[in-house]
Amino acid sequence: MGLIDRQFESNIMTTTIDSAVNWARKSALWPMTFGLACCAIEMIAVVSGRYDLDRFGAGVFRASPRQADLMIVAGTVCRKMAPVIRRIYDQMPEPRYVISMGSCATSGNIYNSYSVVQGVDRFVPVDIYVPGCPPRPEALIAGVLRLQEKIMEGKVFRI
Amino acid sequence: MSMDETQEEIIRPDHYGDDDFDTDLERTAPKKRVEDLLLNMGPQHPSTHGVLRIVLEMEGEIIVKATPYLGYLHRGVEKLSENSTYSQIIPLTDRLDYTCSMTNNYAFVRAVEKLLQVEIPERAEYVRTIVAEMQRLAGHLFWLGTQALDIGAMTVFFYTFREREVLLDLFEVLCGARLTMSYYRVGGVDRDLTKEIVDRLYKFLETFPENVDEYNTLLETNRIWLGRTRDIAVISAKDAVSFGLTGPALRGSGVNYDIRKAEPYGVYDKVEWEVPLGKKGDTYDRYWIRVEEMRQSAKIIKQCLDQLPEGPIAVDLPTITYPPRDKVTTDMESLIHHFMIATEGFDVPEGEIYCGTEVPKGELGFYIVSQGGNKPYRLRIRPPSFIHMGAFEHMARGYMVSDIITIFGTYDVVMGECDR
Amino acid sequence: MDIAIQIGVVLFQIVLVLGGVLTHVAYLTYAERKVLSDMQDRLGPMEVGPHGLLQPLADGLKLFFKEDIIPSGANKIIFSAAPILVLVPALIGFAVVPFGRDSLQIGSIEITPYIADLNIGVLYILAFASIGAYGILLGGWASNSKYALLGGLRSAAQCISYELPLGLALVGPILLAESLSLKTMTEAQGGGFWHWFIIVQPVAFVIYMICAIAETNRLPFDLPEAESELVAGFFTEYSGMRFSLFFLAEYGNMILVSCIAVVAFLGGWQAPFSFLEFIPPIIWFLAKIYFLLFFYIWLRATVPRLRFDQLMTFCWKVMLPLALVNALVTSIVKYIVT
Amino acid sequence: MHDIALKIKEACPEGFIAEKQAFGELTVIVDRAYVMEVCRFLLEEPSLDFDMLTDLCSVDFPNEAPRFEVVYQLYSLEWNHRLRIKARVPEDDCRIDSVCALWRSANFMEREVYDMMGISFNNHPDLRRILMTEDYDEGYPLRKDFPVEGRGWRDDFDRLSQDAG
Amino acid sequence: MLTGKKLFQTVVFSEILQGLRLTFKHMLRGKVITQQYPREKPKLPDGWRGAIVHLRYDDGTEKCVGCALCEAACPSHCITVISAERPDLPQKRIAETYILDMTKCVFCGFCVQACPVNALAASKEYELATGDKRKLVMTKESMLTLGDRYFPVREKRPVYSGERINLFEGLKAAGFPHAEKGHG
Amino acid sequence: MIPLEWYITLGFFLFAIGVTGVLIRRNVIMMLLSVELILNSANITFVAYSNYHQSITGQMMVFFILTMAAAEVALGLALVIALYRVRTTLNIDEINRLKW
Amino acid sequence: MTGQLLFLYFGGMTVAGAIVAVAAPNLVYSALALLVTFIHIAGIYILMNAEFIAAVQIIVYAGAILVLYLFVLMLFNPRQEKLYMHKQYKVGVFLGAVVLFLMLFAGFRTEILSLGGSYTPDLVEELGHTRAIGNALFTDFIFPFEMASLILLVAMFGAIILAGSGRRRRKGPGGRVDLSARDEAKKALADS
Repeated sequence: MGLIDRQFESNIMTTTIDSAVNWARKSALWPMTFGLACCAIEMIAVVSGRYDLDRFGAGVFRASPRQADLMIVAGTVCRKMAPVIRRIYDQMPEPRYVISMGSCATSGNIYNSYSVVQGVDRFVPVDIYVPGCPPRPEALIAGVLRLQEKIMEGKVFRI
Repeated sequence: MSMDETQEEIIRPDHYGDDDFDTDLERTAPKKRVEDLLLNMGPQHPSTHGVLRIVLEMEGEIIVKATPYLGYLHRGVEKLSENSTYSQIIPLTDRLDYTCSMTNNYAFVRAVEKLLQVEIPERAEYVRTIVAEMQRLAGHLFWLGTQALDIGAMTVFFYTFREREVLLDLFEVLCGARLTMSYYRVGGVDRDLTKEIVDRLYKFLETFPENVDEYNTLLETNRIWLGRTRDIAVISAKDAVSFGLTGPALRGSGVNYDIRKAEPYGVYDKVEWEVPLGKKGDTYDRYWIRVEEMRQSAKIIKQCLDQLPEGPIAVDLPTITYPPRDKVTTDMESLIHHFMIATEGFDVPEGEIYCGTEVPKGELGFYIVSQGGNKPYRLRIRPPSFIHMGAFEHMARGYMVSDIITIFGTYDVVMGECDR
Repeated sequence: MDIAIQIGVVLFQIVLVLGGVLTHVAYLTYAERKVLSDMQDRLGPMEVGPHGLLQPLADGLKLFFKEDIIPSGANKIIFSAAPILVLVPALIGFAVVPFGRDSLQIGSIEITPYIADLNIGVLYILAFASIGAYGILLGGWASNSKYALLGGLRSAAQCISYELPLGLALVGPILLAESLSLKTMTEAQGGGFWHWFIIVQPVAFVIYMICAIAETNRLPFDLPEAESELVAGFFTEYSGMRFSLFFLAEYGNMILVSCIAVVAFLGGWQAPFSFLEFIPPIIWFLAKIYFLLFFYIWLRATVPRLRFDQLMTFCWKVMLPLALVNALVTSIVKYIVT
Repeated sequence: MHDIALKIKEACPEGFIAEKQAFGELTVIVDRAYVMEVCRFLLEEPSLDFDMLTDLCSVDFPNEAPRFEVVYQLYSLEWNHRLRIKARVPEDDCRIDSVCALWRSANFMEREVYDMMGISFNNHPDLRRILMTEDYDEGYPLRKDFPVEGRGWRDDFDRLSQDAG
Repeated sequence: MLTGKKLFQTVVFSEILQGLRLTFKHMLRGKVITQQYPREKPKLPDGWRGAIVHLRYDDGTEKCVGCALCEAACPSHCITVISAERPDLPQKRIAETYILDMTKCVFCGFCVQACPVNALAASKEYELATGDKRKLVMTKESMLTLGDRYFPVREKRPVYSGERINLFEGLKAAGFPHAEKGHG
Repeated sequence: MIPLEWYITLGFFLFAIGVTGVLIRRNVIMMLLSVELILNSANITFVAYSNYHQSITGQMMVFFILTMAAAEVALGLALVIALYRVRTTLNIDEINRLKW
Repeated sequence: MTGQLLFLYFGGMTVAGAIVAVAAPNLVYSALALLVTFIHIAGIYILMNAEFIAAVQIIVYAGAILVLYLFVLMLFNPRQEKLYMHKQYKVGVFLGAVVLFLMLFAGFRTEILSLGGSYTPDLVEELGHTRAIGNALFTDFIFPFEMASLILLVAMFGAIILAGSGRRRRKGPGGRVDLSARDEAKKALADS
C-alpha cells in the first residue's frame, strides 16, 4: 500500500487491475508462525498432510512479521502477551489481515480471569473470527476461505 | 583453560586504572571489555512452540546465561478452579497440556476420586488406560514431529502428523472432539469404546511399529541428527533429580522413575511393559526414550484391548454421576439427582490429597485442598513443564545459540501447562 | 551498422537468458512445493489455477504490491542496495553458460547458445559469486536487528568458506579440460557419458554438490535463514519486493550452480549416448539441470539441519582437505598420463 | 504415629508441631523457623532420602491466625515414599526460609508462590515475579480476597507499544 | 571401533541414502492423505461436538423447558436462560430468552448432558467463521433453525398418561436449595 | 590504444589517495584499507608496464603483491581484533602506549 | 576510441571510489566504495589484456580481503563516527597532494623505453592468458611462488594465534563449553 492506493476513479481498467491484485493477495496469503496456545496445535495440523493449507497457497509460514500477510491469533491472549501481539501487528506490512482463531482469542473463552484479555479485538482489528475450542482444521480453512472472499471484495486502486 | 587465565581475561578490563595515569584512556575505555551480547528470543519465536521468552546472554555464540521469562500464557487456571465445581474443572484441565489433553483429565479425576474414595469399574479402568496411552502416542508423535521440524527434518513432521491424524480420528469417534476432549468423568468415562473403535485401533496398531521405523529411518542413524542431539543438553542423574525433572527428561538420565510402575494406577500393573531408560541424559537419549515409549504404549494398548472386560464405564453413584438417560424422564429420584448434579455438582469430603499421574511430559500432580462442598478450596497443579523450565538455564549453559531450539524441544514443554 | 546488429543480438540473448532463468526461478518455487508435498504425502498448491500452476504468479504479484517497509533504525541506502547486490551476481553468471551446441543462423546474424565465451569462464562465475556475500552481509547489517546481523555474518562466513572447496573441486575438471572456458569444457566431454568428468572425478563431483548446496544456503546448510533459530536470517527485516529479490537470488543461484555442475561434470549439453543425439542439446542440458534441482529438493525433504559450528568444521576439516587432495591427485595423474 | 513423623520429631523436636494421616498420605506440620532444618534432615538422612521436591505451593486461609500455609510435597526415589510438609506463615511477617539450597527445583516454585501469594523466601537467589509482569501491582492473585476478574489490569492497554520491550 | 563396514557406511552416506530412498518411495507411491476440504467435506462421527442447537418435537414445538440446567452446568458461563410460562399452556414452561454466546463456548457438551429433556444437541456445524462477531451470539431461533437442518428426524412428543410429576415440589422436598431457580 | 601515461597517472592518483587516507583517518581499519589502495596502485602500474614492455614479469609481481596483501590483511585484522579486545577502541590516537 | 572511453570510465570510477572510501565518515560506506574501486580496477586490467589478473583481483580483493574487512567492521558494528579524521587532516590532504605532484612530476619527466618482450598480444591470443601466466609462474618464478606460499602460511598461523588468543575454551562433547571457571572468577571478582 502506498502512493497509488485508492487514488483512481473507478473504471474498467482499475477494476480489472483491482481484481488481479486482489486475486494475487488472496492466493498468496502467507501466515505468520504465531501460536499462542491450544489452537496453535490445530493451526499446525492445518499445515500437516491431511489438511494442507499449502493447497491455497497459504502454506508458506513466515517467521518474520515483515514477510507475513496474515496473523492467525491462535490461542488465549494474556495481558502480558498483548503488547507483543500489538507490536508484531504493527511490524507487518500492509495489507495485513488478522484471523482470530478459537474462542479464547475471540472473547477470552472460559478464562474470565485476571490475566486473560477478553478478546484480541480489543487492541488489534480482526477480520475473521473462527469460533471453536479449538476449531477443527477445516473450520480454520473455512475462515481462510472467508477471508479470501473478503479480500476479493476489497478495493485497491479505486476510490 | 586454567583458572588463572580466565581470571585474567575477566578481570583485565578493570585492571588498567591501577597503574595507569592516562586519564584520556580512562574516559574512553569502558570498564567491561567484551560486551556480552544479549539476545532476546520470543515471546513470539518460531521454535518456542508457544509463548516463551528467553533472554540469552552470550559470549560470541556461546550461551553464558539463558533466563526464561514465563507467564505469557498465564490464564489463572488455579484461581478459576476455586470458583468452579469439580466437573466444571475438567474442561480447564483439558487446556493445560493441549497436545495430550486427556492425560490431564485423567490426572485430575484420579485426584478427585482419591478424595472421594470411589472405586471405579474395571472396564472404565481399562478404557482409561487405553485412552491415556493413545494420548501418550499422540503427544509423543507431536513432540517428535515438531522437534524434527525445528532441527530441519521437515518430512518427519508430516509423517508423524499422518499417524496423529489417525489417532485424532479415533478420538473424534470416541469423545467427539479432536483436541480438547473432556472425556474423563469423575467416576468413569464419558462414552464407551465401541466395536468400531476397537477394530480401528487394532488396525492402527498393526501398522504403527512400521511407521515408527519410518521416522527412525530418517532420524535414528542420520549423522546430522546425531550431531544435533548427541551430547546436547546433558543433565546428570543427580542434577535431574534435584531439579525435579520427571518423565522422559528424568529417565533420559537413567533414573528409573515412572509413576505407572512406582505407584501403579489404572491397569498398568496388569499388562506387561518396560520403562526405557537412557544412559547419558542427552537429547538423543530423550528422543530415543520417547520413540521407545511409543512402542511400549502400543504394546500396552494392544494388551488392554485383548483383556478388555465387559461392564459399566462409570460408577453408578447417584451423588457423583448422572443417572441413566432413560430413567430421568420416568423416575423422580433420578430426575432429582440429575438436577442436583447439573446445577450443584457433587460434594467432596473435607481433606487434602496430592495425586501424581504420569503424563507424556512427566509427573502431573494435583494437590487439592477441600473444605467440603462442591468446589475445591485450593487446587494446585504441579505442572511438569514448569518445573522443567527451572532446569533450562542449567541445561543451556555453555552451548551454542543454535542448540537453544534443541534444548528447548527436548523437554517437550507445553506453555499452557507451564504457565497455567 | 555491424556493431548495432551485434549489440542487438547480445541484447536479445540477454533478454532470452534472463527471461528463461526468471521463469525457471518462479516455477522452481512451485516445483519445490510440489515435490516436497509429494514426498510428504500431501498435495501442495492446488487451488490457484489448475493444480496451483498460477501460484508463482500470485506470489510475485502479491509481493510486488505489498507495502515496503524500511525499519526506522536501518541504513536506508545500504538496506535498499543489498538485495540488488545479491541478485545481480546470481544472474550475471549465466552470461557464460553454454546452453546448447549449435548457433542459430538468421541470414548473416549468428545467435550463439551463450552470451559470451570467456576463456576464464569459471573464474568469472566464481568472482561474481563472491560478490554475492556482500549483499548478504550488508543486508544483515543495514537492518539494524540483531537477528539479521547474526544471520548475515553467519551466511557470509558460510559463503566465503564454502567457496574455497567449491573452487578447488572445479580444479579437477579444469585440469582435465585444460581450459577455464565453459564451452571448451563441455566440448571436452563429448562422445558418450563415459567421457563425462563425473566418471573420472566422482569425489570432486560430490564435493562440488555439497559445497554448492552450502553456497546456495539450502538444507542441510540453510543456517542463515534457519527459521527456528534466527527467525529468517539476514532478511528478517525485509518485506515486499526487496524480500522477493532475495528469494529470486537464492533460487537463481541454485540454477546457476546446477548449470556449472552440469557443464563441469555431466557433459553439458552432450547426450549420454551417440544414438540419442537426435534430441536437441538444449533439452539434454535442461534435463540434467532439472535432475540436479530435483536432487536439491529431494535432499531438503530428507535431512535435518546442521549446526553452525558443525557446518564450519565440516567445511574446513572435511571438504577443504578432500578437495585439496583431489586436486593434487588429479594433477599428478594427469601429469603422468600425458 | 508414622515412622517418618517420629524420625522428624526426634531430629527436630522444636520444629515438629503435628502429624496427620489421611487418604494414605502423611502430612507433617512444622514450625516455619525450622523448615530448613527439617528439610535438610529429610534430604540427608539415608533412611528417608527425600531427594525430590515434587511440589511447593501455598494455601491461603484468610480467617485463620497464621494466614498462609506453605506446602512441600516430597518424594523419595530410593524408598518410593511421599511426605507432605506444611508450615504456617503469618500475614504480617510473610516470609519463610528458601529451600533452594537443598532442591534446585524449589527456585521456580518459590518464585511462583511469591508471585501468586506474596510470600517472600529468605535467601532465595532470584526472587522476582515469574508469571505476572514484574511491575504488576494489583496484588497477589491467588489470595482469597483477590477477585477472579482482577482489578482492571487485563483491560489496560494504555502503554501497549512501550510495554513490548 | 570403526569397523570396515561402518567406515564404508560413513563414506558413502548410507543412512542419508536410505532416507532419500524412503522419501523417493513416498513420492512414487503417491499415497496422498490430503482431504481437499471445501470440495471433500470430512465425514464427522455422530458424537462430534460442534455447535450446540435446539431440537423440536415432531409436532414442531420446541423441546426446551427453560429449566436452566445447561446454564448451571456450563463451565464457561456462556448460556443465559430466562424462562417463562407458555401463554397458551400455563402449566408448561419455555425459555423466553435463550442466548448462547458461541464466542465463549468451549464445546464440552456438558449442557447437552445436563439437559433433562434432550432439548439440546451438539450438531456437526463447524464452519462458523465470520467477519462479524455479533453473528456468533446464538439465540433460540437461530439455534432451532440450525437444529432443523442437522436433526431432521424429530422425536415424538411424549404423552404423560400417568400421574403428573411436580418436579419442583420434589426438588424442594429433597432439600434442594436452588429449586426455585427453575421457575425463572 | 590507450597510452601508458594514462595508466601510470591513474596509479599515481590511487597512490596519493591511499597515502592521504593513511594520514588523515583515525580508525585503524580505515588505515589498513588505505594501504590496500596503495597496493592496488602499485598493481596497476606493474600491469601497465608489463603490458607496455610485453613482458610477463610485471604481472607476476601482481600475484606476489596479492599474496602479500592477503597475508597483510589476515595479520592486520588479527592485530586489530586483539587490539580491540584489550583497548576497546580502534582510534589510533588512543592507541599510543607501548604497554598494554 | 572505445578503449579510451572505457578507460576514462573505469579510471574515473576507480578514483572516485577511492576518494569516497578515504573520505566517507561511515566505515561501511568506505568499504563499499572500495568495492567499487576494486571492481573497476579489474575492468582496467581487462583493458590491459590481463583478464586472469582481473578475475583474481575480484576474487581475492573483492571476494576475500574486503569481505574480511567488512566482517571485522560488523563485529565492531560501527555507526557514524563524529571525529573520524585527525585534527590536522588538512596537513594530510596537503601531503597527499604533494606526493601526487612529485610523482606526476617525476613520472612525466622520465622517458620510458619500450623493451618489446616476448609476451605479445598475439601470444596471449594463442595460448590464453591463463596458460601464459601459468607457464611463467611455474618455470621462471617457481621460487618466489613457493616463498609466497610460505608467507601465506606464516600469516595464517600468525592470524590464528593473534585472533584466537584468550578465546580458547575447553569444549566438551557436543560443543558444550565449561563455564565453571568463569563463574568462579566472576564470584571472586564480586567478593573482592
